[in-house]
Amino acid sequence: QEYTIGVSIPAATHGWTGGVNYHAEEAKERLEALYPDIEITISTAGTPGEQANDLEDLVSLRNIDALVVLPFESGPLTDPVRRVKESGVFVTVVDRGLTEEGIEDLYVAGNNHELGRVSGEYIRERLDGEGDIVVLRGIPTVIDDERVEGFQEAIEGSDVNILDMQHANWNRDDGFEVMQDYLSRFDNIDAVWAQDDDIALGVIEAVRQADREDELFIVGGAGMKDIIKRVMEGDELVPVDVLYPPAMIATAMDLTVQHFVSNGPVLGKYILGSPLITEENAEQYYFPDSPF
Amino acid sequence: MSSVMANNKTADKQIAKQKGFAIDLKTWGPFVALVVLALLGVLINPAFLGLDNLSNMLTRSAFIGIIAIGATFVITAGGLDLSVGSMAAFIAGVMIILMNSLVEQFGAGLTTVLFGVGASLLLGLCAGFINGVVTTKGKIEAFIVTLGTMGIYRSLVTYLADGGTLTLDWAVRDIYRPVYYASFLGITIPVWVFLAVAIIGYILLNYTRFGRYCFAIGSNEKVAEYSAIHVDRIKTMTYMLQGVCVALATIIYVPRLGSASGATGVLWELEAIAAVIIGGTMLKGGHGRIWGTVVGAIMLTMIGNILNLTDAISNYLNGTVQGAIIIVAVYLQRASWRKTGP
Amino acid sequence: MSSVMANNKTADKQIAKQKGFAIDLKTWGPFVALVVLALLGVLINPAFLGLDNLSNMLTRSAFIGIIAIGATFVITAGGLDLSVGSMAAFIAGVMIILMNSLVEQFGAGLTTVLFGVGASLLLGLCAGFINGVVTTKGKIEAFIVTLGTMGIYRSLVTYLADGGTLTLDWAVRDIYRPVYYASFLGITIPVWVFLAVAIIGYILLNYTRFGRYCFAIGSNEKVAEYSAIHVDRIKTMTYMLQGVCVALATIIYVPRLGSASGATGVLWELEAIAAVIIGGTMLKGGHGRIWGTVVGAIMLTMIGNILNLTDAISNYLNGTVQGAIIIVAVYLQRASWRKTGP
Amino acid sequence: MLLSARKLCRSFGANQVLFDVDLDLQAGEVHALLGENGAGKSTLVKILAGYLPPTSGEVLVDGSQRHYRSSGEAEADGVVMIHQELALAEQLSVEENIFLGRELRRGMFLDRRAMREQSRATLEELETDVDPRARVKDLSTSDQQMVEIAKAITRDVRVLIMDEPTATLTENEVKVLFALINRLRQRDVAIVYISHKLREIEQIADRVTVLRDGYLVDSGPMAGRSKEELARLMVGREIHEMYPPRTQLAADAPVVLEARDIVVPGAVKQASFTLRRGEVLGFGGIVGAGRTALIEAVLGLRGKSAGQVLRNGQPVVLRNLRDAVHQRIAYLTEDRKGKGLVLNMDLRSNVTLLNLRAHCHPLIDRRLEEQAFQQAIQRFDIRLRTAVRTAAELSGGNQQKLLLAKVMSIDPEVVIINEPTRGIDVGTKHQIYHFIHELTEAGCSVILISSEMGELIGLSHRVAVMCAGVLTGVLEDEQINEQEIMQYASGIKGVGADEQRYG
Ligand SMILES: Nc1ncnc2c1ncn2[C@@H]1O[C@H](COP(=O)(O)OP(=O)(O)OP(=O)(O)O)[C@@H](O)[C@H]1O
Ligand SMILES: Nc1ncnc2c1ncn2[C@@H]1O[C@H](COP(=O)(O)OP(=O)(O)OP(=O)(O)O)[C@@H](O)[C@H]1O
Ligand SMILES: [Mg+2]
Ligand SMILES: [Mg+2]
Repeated sequence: QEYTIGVSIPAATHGWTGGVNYHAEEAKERLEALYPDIEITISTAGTPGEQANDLEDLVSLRNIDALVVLPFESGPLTDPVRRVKESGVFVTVVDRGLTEEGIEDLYVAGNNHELGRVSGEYIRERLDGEGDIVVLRGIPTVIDDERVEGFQEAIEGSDVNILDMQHANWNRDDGFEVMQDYLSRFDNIDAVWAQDDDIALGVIEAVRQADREDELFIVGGAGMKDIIKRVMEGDELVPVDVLYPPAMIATAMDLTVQHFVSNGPVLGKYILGSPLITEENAEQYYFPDSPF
Repeated sequence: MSSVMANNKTADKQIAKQKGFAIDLKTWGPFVALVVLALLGVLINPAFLGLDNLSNMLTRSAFIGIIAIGATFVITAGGLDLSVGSMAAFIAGVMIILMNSLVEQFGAGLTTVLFGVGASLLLGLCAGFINGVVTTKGKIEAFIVTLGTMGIYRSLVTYLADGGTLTLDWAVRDIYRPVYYASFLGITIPVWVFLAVAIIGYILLNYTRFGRYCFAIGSNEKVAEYSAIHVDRIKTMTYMLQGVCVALATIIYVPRLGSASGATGVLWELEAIAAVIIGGTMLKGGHGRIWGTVVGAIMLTMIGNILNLTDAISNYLNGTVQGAIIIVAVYLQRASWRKTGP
Repeated sequence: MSSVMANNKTADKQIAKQKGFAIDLKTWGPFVALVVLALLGVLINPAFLGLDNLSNMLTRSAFIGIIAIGATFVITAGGLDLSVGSMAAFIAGVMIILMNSLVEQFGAGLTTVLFGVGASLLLGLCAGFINGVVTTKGKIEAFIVTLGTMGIYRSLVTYLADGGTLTLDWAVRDIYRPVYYASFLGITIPVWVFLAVAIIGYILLNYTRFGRYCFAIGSNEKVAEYSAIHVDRIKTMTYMLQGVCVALATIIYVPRLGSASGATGVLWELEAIAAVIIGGTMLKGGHGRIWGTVVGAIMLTMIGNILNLTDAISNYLNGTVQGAIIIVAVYLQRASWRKTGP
Repeated sequence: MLLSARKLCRSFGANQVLFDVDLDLQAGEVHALLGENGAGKSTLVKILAGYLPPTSGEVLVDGSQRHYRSSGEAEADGVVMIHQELALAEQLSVEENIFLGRELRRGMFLDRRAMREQSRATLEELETDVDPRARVKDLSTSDQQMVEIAKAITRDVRVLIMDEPTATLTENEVKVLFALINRLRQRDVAIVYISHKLREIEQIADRVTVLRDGYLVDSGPMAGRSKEELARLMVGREIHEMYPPRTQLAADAPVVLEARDIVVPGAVKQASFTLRRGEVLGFGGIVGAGRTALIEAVLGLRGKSAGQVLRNGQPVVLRNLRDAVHQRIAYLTEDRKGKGLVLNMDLRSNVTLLNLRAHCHPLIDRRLEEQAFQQAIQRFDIRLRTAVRTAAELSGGNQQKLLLAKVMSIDPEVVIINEPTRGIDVGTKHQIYHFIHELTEAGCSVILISSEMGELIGLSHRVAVMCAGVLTGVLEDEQINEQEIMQYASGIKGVGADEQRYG
């Protein structure tokens, strides 16, 4: 019997989603080659509304048997995913959980709260619980919120002082500009939490320009190869990274395919951690061929 | 002497006949482009013609369509509104907050929803009024004013949502849900609303003084003023109408996704303006066509739908195909009537 | 009728002239607004006046500024170009790929960089040419054409980058880096380029036939045609000029972060157009001011800068403040010269 | 006294253009307002109709003082004005323009049928063929003028101000207009009539008021005044010899321009003509006969489906006006506002726009431009009574002169002028005729398209006449008279006459 699996992901509008796109395409090729009976179709959306459109189209035009969805945003896509589920499709949700429980058959979760917490703990530890830091946030969404929340919890009770937080929209240029302004505004910065590796790249350039590399260190997030390489090489400026792997989409696709080709059903929850990447373990997270 | 008149008249008639033909194709241009596009869809995948798919597509196009109908008025009267997308997000946000808070008082019933709907319309009206008044009384270019309010509404909704998402109470959502998903006579409610707005818009634009004044103002503000038309008032009214259209679109949007955030309605303004222009309205004002706009909106949705029909094209290239189709579609419809000219 | 309108206006102006400085204020309006904004900046945080900060700000404004100078020509001649942001991303992408592949042949030397720069200019020229020809020969509204090419370039760069980011070879980057970061006489290279482009643009617009023709075409295409002006050719040339400006902006942008992706240059088109209009150019064409555009671009960057210098305002409300400041700034400069009327 | 003005003054900036002007209008009279270009006629009537406020002085209607803040208020008093510069919304249809601002309604909705009926009736009264549904921008200027008139007379009018209504009309249309004016006069409507055509004034005016440089120089009944006297009052000097003698053509004068079998779809059928060195070739015909279409097709401004153009005997391809300019052919359009001048540009730039190359080396030399402009002012007698910034601020006649200056800036060998004296006062007209004479004396050739019979007869060596797209004939010597031209223009005589009558 043949199965069609629909994959719905956000369009590659910044580094991390770009990585998601890459891994999805790669998994598609790999799985289709492996299982001739499986057909995978990927659609990308630029907004939550578009993604809801894509879900409808996957059902009505492609007659999918399973859906792997990485929701643009949890709230808006809960109902559209539920409708897909109601039409009898096997549903795998990736990364951002729906706001209603029990819709999905399979949940492959990233953990944004965890990413924030791990980052916060590292900074707290590294600064010995005392110092001035700045935070560059992402696009104002739930993901950003959860990360910041986790971060704040981790540094709570210490003397780590957040000088200011601004949105840098997970974008290099914004990261660069916001950091430039932080550097002219604050005479002393001990650490930067950039939250995302795209932002971190911009921050690095701004710090380099101001010649203040020796004064501070930067913690990004996600696991972009450029940053991991720096970590691997023992860069003082970027001593660690916190993983939030875009490859989770591939994991989810693998598991979904397993559900159809293996004997037993694959159901439940697969939570991926957000481990700290350090000089010692960086090598195992380094994929030089990935675009991310 | 009388033979001269006769001569001239025949000449005129011939010219008129040619013109008549040209105008027909000019009017039908967008429809022709739509049909070509639909054929393309069927060729790529017969599922395109499935009832479900057609219904989904029309229902989707309702948001942009309704907003674009408002934009037709604004643009016809020589204005521009870039704020519609974020206005929609803002209205959706306020609506959700309001309904959520009313649940305690009125329960998750019709009253709550009606309050939400009312607030939405009122908000749209006010937002449009502000755009209009600042543009006309402040004598600031519409581009700047609405670019400003675009930023303002977008950030306000982010603020209201505290950076996250505002989600409608589940109970309310259940009774509100049919507004997007239910059908009447086999046609979904949003499509009915779209149709109603289009018909009202058509009548308003072509059969009332207001519509006529929009044309006159867009064509030449000074002449309009000399004809004792309250230019500022009419222009403000077009923005208010636009606001109401945005509110209507939001009212049928909210039950679909049941939430609002900073990402709601991003780029709707460009889509709406594109729909208007694809439909044959001129960006410089003075000429507007409601049916053209309707077709334009459907065409835009259809392009997205067609791209979902096939895997032949890399997802990364969606934008390329989309852009090319828009340009070619407009070219085809322009060309089809130009050929008949002299 | 328009003569009557003009009557009133000149009357105002002349009366104002008697009082002393109306026309001056019209010209200086954007500068006044800039100064007010700068004062606000100093009040909020004295660090604003730091040499580093001023230099950073000016350097940053160079991209948008250079692009906006090109846009001034396009808009003056009655056109519009929405594709500049994604064109920049696309050019940056191709440039990076090219330079990376040339490293093998030529090594990471000046040759490689020069090839990249040359390719960038060529690409900008071609992209502008395409926009221009499709608009003029295809007789399609500029809004549609450039909306289409905007989608096309954006998706092409995403495709080239395989959804990710294109990163410049580290070795090349090291020798290319000074183009953004180095200074000459205490002023960074991008600012010098900005200044040069502004001066050339000023001369081109005000002291050459090309510039004069842009004004004429933007005012009345028919008159231009009857004045033996090749309207289509000049309009196409404005788009090509815009393309070259985008290429120049890209050339100084790439060494900044050494990368390009689908997210590069998003919304630059709106910023560029806003800069042009803040500077006093009219969106309908026929009137353009290079210095106004320069000030507009700096003003936009300054607003962002000021917002980064304070935490008095919730981050979520940045957009609100930004929008409000833009509207008020334009209002002030418009008002400052209107006040002197009767 | 229906309407009177007392001591009206008006300044633009530091320059006063009206000085203590009085005017009295009685019901049922036609009051002619005369004056040179720039004398202040349009300014005066704009004040009366509420488009401009006076600097000082007052306007009385029915004896009580009025301070109009907008034209709408004046219209409520029954004071309606037909602008010298057309005030129509170009993209709207004729009927939409006629009823703009006071649409008829049934309930909430427009009563389109009633409006169309009434527009049609009014247009019929004006005996014009204009289709009420046609877009105004597709109409010829004369048809637009008729629409403008129709728009005015459908209002409740007690005082009708007409600012050069006949500048773009044909003789026939003028007759119709005069019949209409007579009917209005019987209905006790007061009419202010501005025109530079003294023959018309003689025919229709009851009283005249003459302005010179903003001062009222004479006012009184028309009876007992002659054209010549009026001309003298306006210009301040005697005008003899309206038309200069024709340049003697050498028998072997070479053909400098030839058009063969030009066909313009929908406008011109197979027309051919030749133009010789030193010659004035007139083009006659009623408006819409296709003269403009033919000439513009020759110049590459419109598409033609067949035909050939020869310059000095050599076939040339003129794809656009620049090609024509390279061939030293200059063209003055009949539509000075829509095609001639960039209204919101300053005067200098307008004058040099066509020949900007000559003022560049390689940058535009503002001083050279200024020089060229000063020369133009001299040569074409442009009167600048106020500090004018843009072309839109010039009086109608001075705009025409500015346009002439622009066109002549390329130093042409062949000059094609389309309605050159539209809206121009007698004195200047006289100058322009002499200017044409100078051109031909200097070896240039002129094509003169004109709806003014006198001009054609007085200046042309030959007159080509067109009728409904057919060039019916080219008249020479004693053939050139009013009757003959009319017969060719109406297709009674000449090529294709039969086919037209019976075909
Ligand atoms: N808005 C204005 N600004 C400056 N000067 C003006 C303005 N309007 C008119 N003028 C000047 O006022 C004078 C009178 O102009 P007006 O239009 O009344 O002349 P006119 O008698 O109607 O001439 P014509 O016969 O050429 O139409 C002219 O010198 C003109 O340049
Ligand atoms: N833009 C147009 N579209 C369609 N028909 C036109 C257009 N312009 C002119 N015509 C038609 O072409 C014919 C010739 O018009 P044209 O303006 O050349 O006449 P003309 O004899 O030159 O008049 P005038 O005396 O005003 O110069 C007319 O029948 C007119 O209706
Ligand atoms: Mg006048
Ligand atoms: Mg004509």
